[in-house]
Amino acid sequence: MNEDVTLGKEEIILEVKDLVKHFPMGGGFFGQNQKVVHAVNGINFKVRKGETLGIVGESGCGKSTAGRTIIRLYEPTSGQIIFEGQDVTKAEGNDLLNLRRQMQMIFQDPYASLNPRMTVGDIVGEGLDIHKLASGQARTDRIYELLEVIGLNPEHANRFPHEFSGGQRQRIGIARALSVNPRLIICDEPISALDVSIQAQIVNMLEELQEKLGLTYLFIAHDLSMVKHISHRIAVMYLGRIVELADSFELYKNPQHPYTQALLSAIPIPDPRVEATRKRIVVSGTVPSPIDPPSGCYFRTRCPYVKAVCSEQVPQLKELGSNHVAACHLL
Amino acid sequence: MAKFLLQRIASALLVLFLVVSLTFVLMHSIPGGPFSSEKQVPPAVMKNLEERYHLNDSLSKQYIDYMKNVAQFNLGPTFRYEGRTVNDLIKDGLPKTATIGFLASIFALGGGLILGSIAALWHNRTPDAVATFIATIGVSVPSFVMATFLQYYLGYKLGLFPPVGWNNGALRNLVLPSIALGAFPIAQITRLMRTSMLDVLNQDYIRTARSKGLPGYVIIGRHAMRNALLPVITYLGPFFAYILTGNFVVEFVFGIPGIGQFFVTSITNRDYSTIMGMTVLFCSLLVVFNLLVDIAYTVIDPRIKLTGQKGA
Amino acid sequence: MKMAQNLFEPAISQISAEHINRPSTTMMQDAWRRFKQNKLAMAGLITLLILILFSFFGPRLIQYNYYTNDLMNQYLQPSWIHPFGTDALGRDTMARLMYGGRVSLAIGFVSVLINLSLGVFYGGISGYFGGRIDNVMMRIIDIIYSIPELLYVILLMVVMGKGGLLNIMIVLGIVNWMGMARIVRGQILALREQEYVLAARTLGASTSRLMLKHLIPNALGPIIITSALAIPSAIFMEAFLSFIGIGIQPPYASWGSLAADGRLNIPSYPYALFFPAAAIAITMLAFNFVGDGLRDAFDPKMRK
Amino acid sequence: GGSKQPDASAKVMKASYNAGAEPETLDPAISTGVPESHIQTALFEGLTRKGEGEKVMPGIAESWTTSTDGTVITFKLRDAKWSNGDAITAEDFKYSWLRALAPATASEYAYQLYYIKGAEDYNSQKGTADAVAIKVVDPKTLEVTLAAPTPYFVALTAFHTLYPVNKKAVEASKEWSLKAETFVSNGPFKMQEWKHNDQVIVVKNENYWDAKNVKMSEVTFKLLEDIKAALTAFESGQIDGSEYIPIEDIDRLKAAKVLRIDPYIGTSFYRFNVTKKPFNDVKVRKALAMAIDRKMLIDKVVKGGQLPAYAYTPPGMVDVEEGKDFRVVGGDYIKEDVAAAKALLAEAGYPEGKNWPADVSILYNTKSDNKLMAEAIQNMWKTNLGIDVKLRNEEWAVYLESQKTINYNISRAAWIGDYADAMTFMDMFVTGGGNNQTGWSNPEYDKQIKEIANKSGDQKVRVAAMHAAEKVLMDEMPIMPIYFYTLPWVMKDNIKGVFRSSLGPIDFKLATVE
Amino acid sequence: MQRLLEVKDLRTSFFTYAGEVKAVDGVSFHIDQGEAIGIVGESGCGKSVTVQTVMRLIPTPPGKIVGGSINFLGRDIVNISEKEMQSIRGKEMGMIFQDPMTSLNPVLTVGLQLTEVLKQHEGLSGQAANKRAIELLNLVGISNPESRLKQYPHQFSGGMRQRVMIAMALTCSPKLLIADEPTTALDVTIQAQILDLLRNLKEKINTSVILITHDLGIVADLCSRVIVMYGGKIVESGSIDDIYYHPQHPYTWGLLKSIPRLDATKKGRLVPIPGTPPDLLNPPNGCRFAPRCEHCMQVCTDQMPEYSPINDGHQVACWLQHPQAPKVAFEGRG
Ligand SMILES: Nc1ncnc2c1ncn2[C@@H]1O[C@H](COP(=O)(O)OP(=O)(O)OP(=O)(O)O)[C@@H](O)[C@H]1O
Ligand SMILES: Nc1ncnc2c1ncn2[C@@H]1O[C@H](COP(=O)(O)OP(=O)(O)OP(=O)(O)O)[C@@H](O)[C@H]1O
Ligand SMILES: [Mg+2]
Ligand SMILES: [Mg+2]
Repeated sequence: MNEDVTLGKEEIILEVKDLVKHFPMGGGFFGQNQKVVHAVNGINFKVRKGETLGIVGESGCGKSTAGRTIIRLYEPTSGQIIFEGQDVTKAEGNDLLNLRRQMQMIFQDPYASLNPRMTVGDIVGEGLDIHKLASGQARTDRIYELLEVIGLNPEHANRFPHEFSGGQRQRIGIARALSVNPRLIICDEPISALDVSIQAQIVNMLEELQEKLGLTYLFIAHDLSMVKHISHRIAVMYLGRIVELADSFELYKNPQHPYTQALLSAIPIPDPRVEATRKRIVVSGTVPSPIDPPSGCYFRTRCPYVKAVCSEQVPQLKELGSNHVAACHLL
Repeated sequence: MAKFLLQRIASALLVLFLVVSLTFVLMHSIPGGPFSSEKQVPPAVMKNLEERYHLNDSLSKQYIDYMKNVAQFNLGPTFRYEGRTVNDLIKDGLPKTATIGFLASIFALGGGLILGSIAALWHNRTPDAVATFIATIGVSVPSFVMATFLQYYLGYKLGLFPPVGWNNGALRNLVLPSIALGAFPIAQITRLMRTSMLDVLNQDYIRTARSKGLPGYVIIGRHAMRNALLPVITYLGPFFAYILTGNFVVEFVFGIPGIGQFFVTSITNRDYSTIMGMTVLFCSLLVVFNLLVDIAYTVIDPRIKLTGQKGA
Repeated sequence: MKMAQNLFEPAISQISAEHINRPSTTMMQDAWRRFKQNKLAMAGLITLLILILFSFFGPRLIQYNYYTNDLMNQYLQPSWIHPFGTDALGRDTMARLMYGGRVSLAIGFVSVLINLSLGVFYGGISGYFGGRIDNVMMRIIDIIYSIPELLYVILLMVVMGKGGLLNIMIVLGIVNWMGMARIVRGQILALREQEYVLAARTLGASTSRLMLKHLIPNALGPIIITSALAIPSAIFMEAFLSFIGIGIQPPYASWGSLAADGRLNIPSYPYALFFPAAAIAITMLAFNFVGDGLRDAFDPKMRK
Repeated sequence: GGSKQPDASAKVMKASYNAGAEPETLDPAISTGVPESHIQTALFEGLTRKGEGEKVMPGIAESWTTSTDGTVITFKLRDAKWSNGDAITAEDFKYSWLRALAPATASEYAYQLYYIKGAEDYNSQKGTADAVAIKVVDPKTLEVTLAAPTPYFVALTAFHTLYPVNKKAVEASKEWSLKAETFVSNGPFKMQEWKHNDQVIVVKNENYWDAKNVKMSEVTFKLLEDIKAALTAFESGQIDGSEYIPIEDIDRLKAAKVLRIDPYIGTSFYRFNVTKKPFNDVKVRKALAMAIDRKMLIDKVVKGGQLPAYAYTPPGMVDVEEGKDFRVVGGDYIKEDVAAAKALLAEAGYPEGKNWPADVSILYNTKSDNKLMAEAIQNMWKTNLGIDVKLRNEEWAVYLESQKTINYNISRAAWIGDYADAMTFMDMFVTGGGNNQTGWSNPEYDKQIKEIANKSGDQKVRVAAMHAAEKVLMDEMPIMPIYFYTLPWVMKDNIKGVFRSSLGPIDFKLATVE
Repeated sequence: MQRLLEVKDLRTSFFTYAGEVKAVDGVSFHIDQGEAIGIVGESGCGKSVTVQTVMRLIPTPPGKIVGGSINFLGRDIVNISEKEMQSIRGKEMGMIFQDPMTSLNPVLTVGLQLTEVLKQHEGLSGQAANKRAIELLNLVGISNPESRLKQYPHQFSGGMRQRVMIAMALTCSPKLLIADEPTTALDVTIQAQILDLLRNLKEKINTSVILITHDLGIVADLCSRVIVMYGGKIVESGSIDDIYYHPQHPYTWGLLKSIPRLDATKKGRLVPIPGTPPDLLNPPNGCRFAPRCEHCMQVCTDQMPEYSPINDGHQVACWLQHPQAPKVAFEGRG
């Protein structure tokens, strides 16, 4: 949890290269000239072992799609995902099963992410069954252990998800992910459906678990303050592309991309005096449709500093000092 | 839109083709033929008959010939009614069936929408129970029982309406068959309407409408009704196809000279071309009405666009 | 306003204990509780139980059977000896109604079981794989739906051999599965995008596991409702077959065949139609109310 | 009611009658059904016409003579006109009969003309039309040469297949018989309107030779197929008459005295499949035939005043002498006797029904009265013989197929005569006959029918042979007669003079409305 | 300033099969002309039910106003007829809901949904109503209002729909505007646009605003007074300075401590409020917050605390205010 982690020395656990995911729209009978949703449009990043990489961006910018493609819930359209030296996109059969032990996911909606027809014990134990990690008494013990880790009583194993509050359910989801001893957990907005006071519980728990188990997180959210709190580094996404990636404090202090700047200034701060003196950058308009995104820089339609070049060329990520990259023609 | 229509028509034709082919196979698989009769005719006569109706051709030739004819909208001669074609049967009977169907639709749709809305508006209270009960009666008795009761008690005993007959389509004669025909769908529409109305009444935009201080009738009539209609409309595709092709029981019991009877009699008579004709008719109506339903959707719900995406 | 000082002692708050004081209820129990609230539905359920008792245990309580003719006592009016009268061959109508109930209810249940297995299987596959497979499978249903039912009913009856209760059940099951398949497919299609299914997939769950543990159990509500409403439609279909004369073989009777026979009797012996028609109607009402009750009970929107 | 425009002048007489179903065709050469025969009786007239007491009355033919060997019949035609005013000539008959025989016409009843020399060959595409021995001597004289003496041929000319059709009309349009405008006929009535599946209206034909005796100005034939609905229509006054009375209503209608019961030449019987156990044993067949109570069946189940059938051919057909009935002369062959039946069954190896095969069933087609009868007989066999027989209900066409392929144990059957001679019943069971359908074959029977009765013009010889054949049939019992048909029907009291043939058709020619 | 709304001891319950849910349990507050107040609290604490009760929009059954009074412009509107209430709703009080995606009727044009209010309350003709609707759309910053009127909600983005909702609530220049989590469903950049708009409008047309949110940042941005609700009750209320800098209730402390701040300069752990919000079906005796309160005392578990005024306009319901209670102070944040 130190901010002065020397990133270079750390082992890279996940590398995403030019990842693209497009969704064809609908399944027409004759399948001709279909439209395509450009959900993820070539993203690159590395995740180091033991760190938390935050991904922020507005709704529909492809955060979940990126996360789900990395864990192979979706087949990538192109690009590579390398997890501990192994190409995830090519894994099949047992390899894939093994990968799925290493990578896990926590979902956004605490109500939709637990099967209402299974007991908490069975939900948490499902990974154990699938990977044949434990059975009989050992399985029960492990389930109790996991429940304790997330702060629930073992007797809750026989209860059904709907008897739990949102926060508790989210913790059950965490226990399920932990059950197979993963090394990387993709957290897809694990807190955005929860109340503020409960959010803190979950975030704290995730931080504790990371320390205890040496987990690596890919933390997806749209709440920048929470992402900043939990992440070591943050990637800002806009319409399927990463526009800026930097250490979290660096990003807050020194945002380079106009979108990041707008995003940061848009977040209200719960302090009336600070709030009263803040200068806001309010960007107009809305995110363009991913079905036919604008040419060149995707942000140019809303950017207050737009230039001619923005509509012609796709800006590439530029190094802006240690661990800070951004993609903008202005830089 | 044009592209969408073309695509729909293409896939409908494919479905139609497969339906016709399958029916052809099924039809020739069941025992008996169109000229089975209690008095066995001498072989020579049977031979003449088969020659006349091309039944001695190989099945594959019969199939190809039939397909060719259907492609020209010619459903062929019936085996039962000498000198008449299936097209004639349909031309004769369809308007009558459609007349009854029209009245039954008014009865079922009007009644169903009203009963369903009442049930939803007074959810879990007495009017709900009453409306649900009335509607459920319709699905509770087999149609032949319903038709018989109506005919015997309302028609014969009480003499309210003529118990039997078409009588050139005089309205008095059509009342009982229309009720009998509409009894089943009215119940289904009521139930659909009730569910969807309940659903709509819980929607946020109804709360918005209330927050604007609109009176109740505007909220129901303008804001709730159209949305609640959507699921009902889905039902209407098969419903109109069903009601336009008539109902054997109703036409049989009330002596309506429509085409509903052919769906059963053509099969029991092994009147091959009529069986095929009725199948083609029903299938086409189904396709057409489903298409109309999709179009109606776009009229009622602006969110839905006709695109080629959805398949048929 | 002076208060006892000990009131201001720190109390052990229940901070750490994650306490659930409500009794554990499963979804089913929850649905059942809501179902019990619904008076019409409960009345329907009780009626069904009574009908089942009437049909399956009733025959033990009466002295007549359903087949012995007594031509000298045909068409008796309802009386103490024959509460529902006798029929054209002097058989006790009540006994025939009881046996007819066995047949009709059995037809309802068994054909729905068949319908269920076919429909869930077909719909499950279609919904799970989605895309082109789904498209083709659904078109097949459209096609089957457009072919006159009677055609394959007769064919099936011929292929399966001579009448027989079991055959009718099977035929009706085979004829009616498309609706179930559509429902199941729609459910599975929606459920397979649910996050808990995705979660199971990230855990590496196999297709069969996803189907059996996650998808089908969660589609159970609509499946149960559809089944509850499919039972009356099977009974109805059998009645229609009886009406056109290819239903159950005598001397067995079903409510449908009794009503079809009774129809011809209406001017002279109206009770011959009345009793079986009433039995059918009551059963239908009961099933419909139970079905509606189930729908409300399983409706997630009604849950809070 | 049946009358649409009540006319003040009391002279207008109208009636409506339910014919039963939509006619498959009203072309007399092609039609086969009963509804058609009712309407055609009103519309057409053959060389002869049936009258009260099944008498053969002169129709278009004024008179006729038969050659001594019985093979040449010469008809003398009267001056009669078609409904369009054309004269009816002998040529019309020749044209019509050849038309019915032409293979291209594909008439199912073409065999009704097979009695004429050369007719069968022509119809079977083995001979030519020219070889058919119908000769137009002059416009008013028709000479027919028969293949073998056929005493009932003259009566047969009153049958619809032998009605004349108008050549001009027929050749003008293939659909001539479908529309009133193109429909030309020669009977007491002419076509006014045919609303498919609804009704056929016929009105008095002023060109009919006997028009002065036709009092009805209009008859409406309703085409209701549901007999229940038809009866309701009758009882509510929508129609004046109907047939095919549901047996459930017979008692009530009888009590109300509206039911009419007329003779009908037909027998209801059960076929046995003699090719398979247990019915390959004549004892079993006999035992079963003896062990039912036919009177009880009639009184309590079928109810229409039918006669118990203790033999095969029904009453109503002439014996040798005029006025003697073939059935009365022939007498009974079956004696109901449960004890004897039991003994026979025991002899056959099924004492008290023991060893009786489990899968024996009665095949019948879907109809309420067939079902009731089968249930009652099943129960009688059970009580009287201790044997269990199942019921097997099949849809009409499937049932016909099962019968044809002899794929049954016991099968419900019925035969309605085409003409009033015992031959219409007796030629059924010859070896290989298309309507035999029992697998039964007996040389003696074949000889009596094919060699003697069919070849002789001598009524004495013929009838004797047929009696002998019937005895063989009843001794062997491949079929079990149950009852002789009657025709229960209803007609309003104020309609008089309607003639009901024992072969089925109803004739409004001489009807009046009071 | 004139008192616009005075709510006293308001109680609203839902009667469900499981029992009575006391969603609002004795709530009193007021709002003056031109003032903006915020209501904050966790999900399910009764914020929405409170304001829906004020607008008499509670679904009945199962909901029912069990007690209290709502004094709006000098008259109690708890028991007036539905018809009278209709003339107040939309005219005197407008409301904006959380989810603009579902709060507009998808099958009616935006124009119709805007103008029907005008026709209803001001009896404007079609022409005049259209003109006013165009003005309104201009006011909320929607370009091309003429053509936009003919469009359907699905043709608008989320932020624009929320603008339409605001325009709709403002059509008749209501004296009171209630915004129930108006930005929760929106993206941050869009949220900023909407908040901007609200702030400008408030100044321009001088309506009173009740803003419901669980984001303390938004309140800090827009309101002058804050009401903190917990378990169907108000636990603390006061000016934003009071609540943010001198909070007195442990729940308010918890809320403030549990949220990370973007401007935090060093990284520390968040301090969550342990446990879960109370089940309003069987709420705890005594203080609703007691089971989760780290300063819980014996008295808290069985007696409801009274409101203690801290200063003018700032009051709190907590036993810690009792003179006999130990002194505990807010430690401030991270
Ligand atoms: N299965 C899918 N089929 C088609 N389009 C999809 C699918 N999943 C996502 N999309 C589209 O891809 C784009 C990116 O979606 P995604 O869910 O990744 O966004 P997100 O950043 O996670 O948004 P949110 O914050 O709302 O969760 C969106 O436009 C979405 O509509
Ligand atoms: N229709 C209803 N039937 C039963 N209970 C209800 C109903 N509406 C609300 N409640 C209950 O009333 C309580 C307060 O709900 P309310 O919607 O006011 O919460 P809120 O503070 O607005 O929460 P959120 O932030 O989630 O909108 C909740 O416990 C809720 O369960
Ligand atoms: Mg997402
Ligand atoms: Mg709320």
